[in-house]
Amino acid sequence: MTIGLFHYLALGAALFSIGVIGVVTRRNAIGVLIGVELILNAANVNLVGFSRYSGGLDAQVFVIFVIVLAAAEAAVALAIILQLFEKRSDIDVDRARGLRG
Amino acid sequence: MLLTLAIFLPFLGMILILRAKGDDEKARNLGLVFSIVTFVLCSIVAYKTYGLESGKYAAEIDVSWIELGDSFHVRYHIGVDGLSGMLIFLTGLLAICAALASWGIKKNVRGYWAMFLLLHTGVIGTFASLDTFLFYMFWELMLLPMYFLIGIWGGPRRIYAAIKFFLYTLWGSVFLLAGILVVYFALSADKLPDEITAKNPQALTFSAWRAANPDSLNGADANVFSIPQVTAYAKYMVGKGGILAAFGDLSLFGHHIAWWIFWGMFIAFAVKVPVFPFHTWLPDAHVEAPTPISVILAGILLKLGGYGMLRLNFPFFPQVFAEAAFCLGVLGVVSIVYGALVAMAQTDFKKMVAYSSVSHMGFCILGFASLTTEGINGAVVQLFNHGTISGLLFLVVGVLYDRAHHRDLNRFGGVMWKMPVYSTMATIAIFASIGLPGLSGFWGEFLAFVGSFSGHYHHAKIITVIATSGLVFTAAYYLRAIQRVYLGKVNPACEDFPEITKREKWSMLPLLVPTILFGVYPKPLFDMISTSLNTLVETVKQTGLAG
Amino acid sequence: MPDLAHSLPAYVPWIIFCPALAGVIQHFFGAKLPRKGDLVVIAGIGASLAMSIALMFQWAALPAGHYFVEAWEWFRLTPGADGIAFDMAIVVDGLTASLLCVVTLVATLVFVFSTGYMKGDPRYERFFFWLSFFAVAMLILTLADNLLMLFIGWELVGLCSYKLIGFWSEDLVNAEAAKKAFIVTRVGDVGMLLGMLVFYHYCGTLSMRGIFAGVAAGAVPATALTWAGIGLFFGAVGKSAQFPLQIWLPDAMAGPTPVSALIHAATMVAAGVYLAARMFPVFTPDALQYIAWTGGITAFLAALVAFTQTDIKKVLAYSTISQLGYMMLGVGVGAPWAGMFHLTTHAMFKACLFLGSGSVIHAMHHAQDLKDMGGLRKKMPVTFYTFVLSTLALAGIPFTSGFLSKDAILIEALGNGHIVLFSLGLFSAFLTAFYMARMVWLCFFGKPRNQEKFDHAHESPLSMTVPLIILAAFAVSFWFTLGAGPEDEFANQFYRTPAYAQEFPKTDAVAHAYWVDGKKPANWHASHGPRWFQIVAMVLGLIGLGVGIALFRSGRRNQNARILPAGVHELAAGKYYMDEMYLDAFVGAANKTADGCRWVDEKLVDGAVNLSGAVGLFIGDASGDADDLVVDGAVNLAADAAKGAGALVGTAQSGRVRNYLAMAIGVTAVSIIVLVFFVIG
Amino acid sequence: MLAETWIPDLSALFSHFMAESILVIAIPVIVVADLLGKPEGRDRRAHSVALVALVTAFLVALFQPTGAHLTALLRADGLAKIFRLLALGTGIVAAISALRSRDLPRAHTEFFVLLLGAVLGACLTAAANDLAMLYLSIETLSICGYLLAGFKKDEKGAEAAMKYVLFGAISSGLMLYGMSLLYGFAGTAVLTSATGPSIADAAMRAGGDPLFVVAVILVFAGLAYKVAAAPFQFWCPDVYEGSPTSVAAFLAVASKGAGFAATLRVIAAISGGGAASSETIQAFLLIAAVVTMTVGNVAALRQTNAKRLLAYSAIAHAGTLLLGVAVTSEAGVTAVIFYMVIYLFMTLGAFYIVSLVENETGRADIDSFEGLGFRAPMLALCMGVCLISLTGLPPTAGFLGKFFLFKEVFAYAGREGSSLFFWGGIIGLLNSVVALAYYTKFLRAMYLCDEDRKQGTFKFAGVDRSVVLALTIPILVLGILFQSLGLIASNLARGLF
Repeated sequence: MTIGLFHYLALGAALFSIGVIGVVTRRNAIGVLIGVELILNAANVNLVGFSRYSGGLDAQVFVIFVIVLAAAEAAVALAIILQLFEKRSDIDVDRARGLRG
Repeated sequence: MLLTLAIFLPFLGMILILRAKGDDEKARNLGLVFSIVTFVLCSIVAYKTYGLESGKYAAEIDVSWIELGDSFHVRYHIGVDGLSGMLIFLTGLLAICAALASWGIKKNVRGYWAMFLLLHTGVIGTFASLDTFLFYMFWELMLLPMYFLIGIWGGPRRIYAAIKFFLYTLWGSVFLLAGILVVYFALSADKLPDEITAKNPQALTFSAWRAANPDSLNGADANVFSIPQVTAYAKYMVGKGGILAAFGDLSLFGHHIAWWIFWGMFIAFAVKVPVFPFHTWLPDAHVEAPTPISVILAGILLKLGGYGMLRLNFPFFPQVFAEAAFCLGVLGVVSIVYGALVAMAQTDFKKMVAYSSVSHMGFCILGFASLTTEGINGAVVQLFNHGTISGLLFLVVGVLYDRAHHRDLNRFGGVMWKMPVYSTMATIAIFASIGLPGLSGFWGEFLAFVGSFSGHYHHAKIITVIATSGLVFTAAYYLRAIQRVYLGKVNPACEDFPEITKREKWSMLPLLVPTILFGVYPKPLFDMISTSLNTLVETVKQTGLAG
Repeated sequence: MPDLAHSLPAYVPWIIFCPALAGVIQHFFGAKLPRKGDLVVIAGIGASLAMSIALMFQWAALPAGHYFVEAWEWFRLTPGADGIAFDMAIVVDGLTASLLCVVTLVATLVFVFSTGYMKGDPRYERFFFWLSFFAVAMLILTLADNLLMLFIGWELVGLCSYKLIGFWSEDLVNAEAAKKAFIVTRVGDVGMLLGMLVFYHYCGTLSMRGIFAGVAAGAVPATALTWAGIGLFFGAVGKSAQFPLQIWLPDAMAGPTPVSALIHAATMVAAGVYLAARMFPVFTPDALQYIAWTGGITAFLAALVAFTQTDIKKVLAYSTISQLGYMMLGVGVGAPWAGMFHLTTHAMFKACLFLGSGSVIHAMHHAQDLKDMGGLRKKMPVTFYTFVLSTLALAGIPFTSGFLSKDAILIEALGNGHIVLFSLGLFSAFLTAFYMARMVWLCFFGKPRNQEKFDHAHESPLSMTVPLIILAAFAVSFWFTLGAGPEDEFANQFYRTPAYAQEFPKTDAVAHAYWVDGKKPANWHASHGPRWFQIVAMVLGLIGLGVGIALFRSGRRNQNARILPAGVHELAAGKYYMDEMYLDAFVGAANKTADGCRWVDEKLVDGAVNLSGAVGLFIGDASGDADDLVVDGAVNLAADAAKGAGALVGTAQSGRVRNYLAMAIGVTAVSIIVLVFFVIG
Repeated sequence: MLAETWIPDLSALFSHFMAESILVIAIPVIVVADLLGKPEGRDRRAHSVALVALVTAFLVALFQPTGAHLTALLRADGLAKIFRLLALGTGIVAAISALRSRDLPRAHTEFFVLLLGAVLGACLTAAANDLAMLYLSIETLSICGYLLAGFKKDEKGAEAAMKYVLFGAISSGLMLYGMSLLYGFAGTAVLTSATGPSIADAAMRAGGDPLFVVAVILVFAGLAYKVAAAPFQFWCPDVYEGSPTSVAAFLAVASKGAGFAATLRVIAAISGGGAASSETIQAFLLIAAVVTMTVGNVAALRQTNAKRLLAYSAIAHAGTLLLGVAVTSEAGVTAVIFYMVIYLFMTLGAFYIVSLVENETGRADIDSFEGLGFRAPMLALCMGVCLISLTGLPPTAGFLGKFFLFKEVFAYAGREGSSLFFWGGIIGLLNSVVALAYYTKFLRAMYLCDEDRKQGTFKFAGVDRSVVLALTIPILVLGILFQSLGLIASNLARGLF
């Protein structure tokens, strides 16, 4: 059977839900980042699907921008996590509870 | 021009005092000078309201302030009629007495006098404003100085009392703001819902009504916030759906929206009056405030509640007011009896006087509830007279406090033989508060009784009979106070009390004279207020529920 | 209807202004004036006396039923002729003229007496100031034409009695007595106020003319009229110390004796009877019934108590309550003229008795108890003779004014068919003679019981004895007695027709009481009545005196002797335990409810409504004294809500990022589901 | 078709986006300035260039023309102009505060580069009319924000940055997914356009489709994070407390402002035309607004740290602004813009004074304010004015802002007869009473403290005094002479609907 828009959207939705669950359950900061990447890529899949079946090429351009931004975000996030590791010698998200109340 | 000067002169004084580099003495004198000048201006303004026929305002200024879009015109519209003229005169009078009584304040005197004068700007502004937005603005402006005056210069629990006062009034004024906004929207509607026009064809929207009779109210153009125009419109719309006709018969939880707005605004003013359930801030504020501030608090701030009701609440919703007469009557009588009883159980002199204020203001509510000319006139005269008498009483307590540094009734005795002049003035004040004829306290209570006995709500007679019991309780707790403090053997603690000083005497005299003068000859008071109150009575009469 | 009203003679307002002026001068310059200003005050009241007498003759010259009236606008609420306005008004008719003379005469004599009695008192000038203030208030009350001015005079008189009873308030007993007097009379005033409110509600005005017109036109429904009548009378009960509000008068004796004489014998207490007589046309039959019975009961009960009193002034006080009961009885049985006539005569001889007792007390250096007296007739002859004359008048012995006025009441009671009240009155008359004889004997006859005080006793100075003599003369003055003959005696023509009563048709109860256009009403009784009654009354009086003298001649019985039957004596001595009953029934209950309200206020109302919790919370951690505040503000709904929600959000802010994310995404998911259903639904 | 949407004519672009261009040029200049020249002068050169750039950009932005629809991506209308000015103003104040504050280790080039980047992102967000452009500018703003938040080299700073980054990344992920779905519906990423197809037309067509509502909610999730509205407000207090005060100020005003500009555009596009789902979206916004307000106000009651308290107050004000957004009408937008401008002055003033107190006492909690009323009367007075305005009491502009916003809410309640909005308005007003309870904490500390705290002096430089005055005087002036700002706000809003 031929691959239609529906399949793209299904893949996107799947990726999205895995990403969200990953974000909520992982205790390791980097694990959370991976979850975030998954969500972003899910959106990309959607966009590519729509651009192929119902939209113009601007979605493709949008995807490229998203990929660039995802990279930038990952770089910055890792830098911050590194700094956290340097200060607390662990990157367990739950144990970083200095600020609360 | 005079009125704007009366309002903003204290503000100018505040700035001058803050900038003045001199020592405390200089700040005090400056404060006193400004208070006296304010008093002179207030009395001139009050005098100008004589001979005003109803609906007209003296010293009126109507300048545009904020113009936004088509219907949103907020105007700096101030003016004085008999009612506000009298209360502005009272403010001026108390300003002088409180200023003279403030010589005892030693802590950062400049801050005190600055806040003192700012408070007066707020109060006189509220009395003089004829624009609901401006009224609300001055209404909230005066909260801040009062918070600092109680908070910084008060007694041991001043912080608690100050914030409690602030929160209470602000909580109340939330409903006032909601009311003003809803009224603003209802009046700027361009057409009435069909169920209203079906029922009474001659119901008009505000703009249409304004176009219909442009000449009245000295031709000012349609302004949704102007109190005189809305009052006239409300009078026209009695029986035709009231001023919130634009909402049709939108009702929440079984009551029409006008009912909600009326009671919302009533709560805002009832907190100030104070009426029974909302009075608990008064004793704390009074006990903790320094003497001159509780003179102002009792003398003027309580009157703002009553004034607000007469200026905003009742004229805007005459229909709901007439229907709510019974509840008002019950609230009034509960305040009277409850206030008197709790006062009877107090040992702190100042707290007793505070609760007696709750009881005396209950007479005003009783008078309003009666919907009769005598009742409402009596209530308003009670507002003025209670101002002078309670101001005097707090000065009396202040004098004792300056000497004994405590206010416990049981630790005094025989002050009459040590300070005869002071004690005579105190006894006159107390008998005026008991409501003895020949002194000004009598007229308010008597006319409130006369009015409320022929009140237009069911059980009016029984409610009045219960209220008369208040007279006996008031006499009981005041006479017991006289007996414990002034009569009997001289308490060793009071052995060396010096007689009243010249300054203290001069701070009491401006209040003692009107107490006696208006007791013997109350005509000037009634001439001043009766014209502006009669318009309210006629409006209420139109609703058919009042005589 | 001929116009009966005449314009007021110009000098009448000055009757009030003279003592008022004297009072003002006394207040400001009293201490600095020669003799501390007592002459100024006496001059003031003297002028009023002269003008009153002139006014009486000028009124008498008017044709029967006419009166002077004048009104000035006091303040106006609504403009226009028929607008609501309250005015000051003066009316002068028979009642006013007679009471004016009585008040001013007794006042003048008491003022003169006081110069002697109060000599050497540190606050001498204050005493005279309050005396003149009292005179002004009493005159306002007397001349008032509308109930408002009458009420104002009424309360001011109450104030003066408070000030004068508590004149020596260095010791708290006097202050307590003054407070009791003021509060009990104020309870009565509340009743009167309610009566006035009923009249205002139905007749639209407080002026007597308006009220009489309203009642005549039937504007006031019958029950309301009864209640109004009883309300007004309740004011009189408070002021004239009738049952049940009579507890304050005996304690009022704590005041100086001239005060007791002036206020608590002659004038203030009589104001109640004056009010009842003036407002007589509006009383309905059952209101009159209530008045009559109150009067009768008070007369009888007070007479009994008089027997058990050892203090000379207390005996006179109870005798006054009893005589006032008589006057009320007179009004109640439908003969206001008899009541007023007795008021006039009683004022004279009771004032004389009180001043006599004052002179005795003065002589005995302020000893008031009978146990120190005895045999004073030799030491104080003038006081003794005036005292005996007045006692005879009080007992109702023929050829004294008391005989005529008391019998007039009894005759009217008999004539109008009140047999029970008549017999009660007759027995009280006997008791009056009896206890007066006891007191006179114990005080002036027999052996002196306190030798040391007896030796010091001396006759009072002239300034005290002259008023006694004048008053005693009035007690037995023949021109009263001369009236025994023809109907239109000079004495009681004053009370035939109060102002306005003439102009309006009467309710039936009133019809027989008034002369209309000079014609005598149907059952008008000559003041001396049937022959047999005169003999019975005379005999009863004499028997009373005789029994009294006989019992105490032997000297075996002293003032503590128990004359009344056993049970009755304890009851009477304890004043029927009404003081204690009032104390815990009313005063106790009021204090308990007051404390209850205070608890409610501090805990419930203050707690439930205010934000003391939230306020306390954020101050609590800053300043120590607020801690008890957080505890004391325990019951606070609004505050808990704010605090609770704050705590909830606080816990949510746990610091763990994963919690944040979980909550955020969870809420978003939930809202998506809800909205989707909402949109589909 | 491609050319038209993507390659605008450059000269018009420059004339309409002059301020942004200046920023774009300034960033590399700072980097170069840092490299060349003597090392010890490095920082001074960096921040002087940054300041000059910001100030010139601000001045230029004042006179930038509006109205020309240059490209589908950017819309240089009134809304963009006011929020651009807002962002630049906040940037200037943040820069000065950073220079003055001691907690930042020698604010050197990296800080200013990031600050300029963030300001640029904020300006572009306000002007973005295309989903891609919107995402791009929001991400620039956020990423610079993440790094700025972590600038304090202590454990708290690291933790704050970490929380900010994780929260930000996830919410922008959700937003992107929502945008992709929207793109699916509309077939184009342009929000509104006079000519071609746009998301506004899609909203008209497919408003009722549940998937469309899901997409809108997801996009709203991203925006709610930016604006710190419930349920995405958890990061706000922790990040504000952890980050340097000047950055906290920037986040509280500029990034929130940009967030609101974006929300206004998106909501206007979606429910502007009275689409079927606009009813439910408005109800959702109202509920979110009321929840945010109540959460912000109530939680603030318990705070003792000044920055956390101001964070919660920022959340509360976000709720109030959201209430204005929920009233999707031109008057509503006017009220939001007006309130936003006043919010800038109030919050920046408060944050700046907190940073000054932090410099002096080293701690940022309320107790360090003890006796300030007597030690530094002028500063305390300014702080008082800011607080009174934040509560919404009359003489200040805060009251007028609150009055206008609630006027619209009640007007809408009356017009639509919806009791939901009526009670929402009442709860909103009651919140200001609760607000008073915690704002007076400062007043109590400053004025009503006991005697011994009143001694001692409080030094702060002339610059600080002038900045504080520059921020507080407008509050009073606008409170009285309200007329001018009211007019500007109303004709700016006219462009949007």
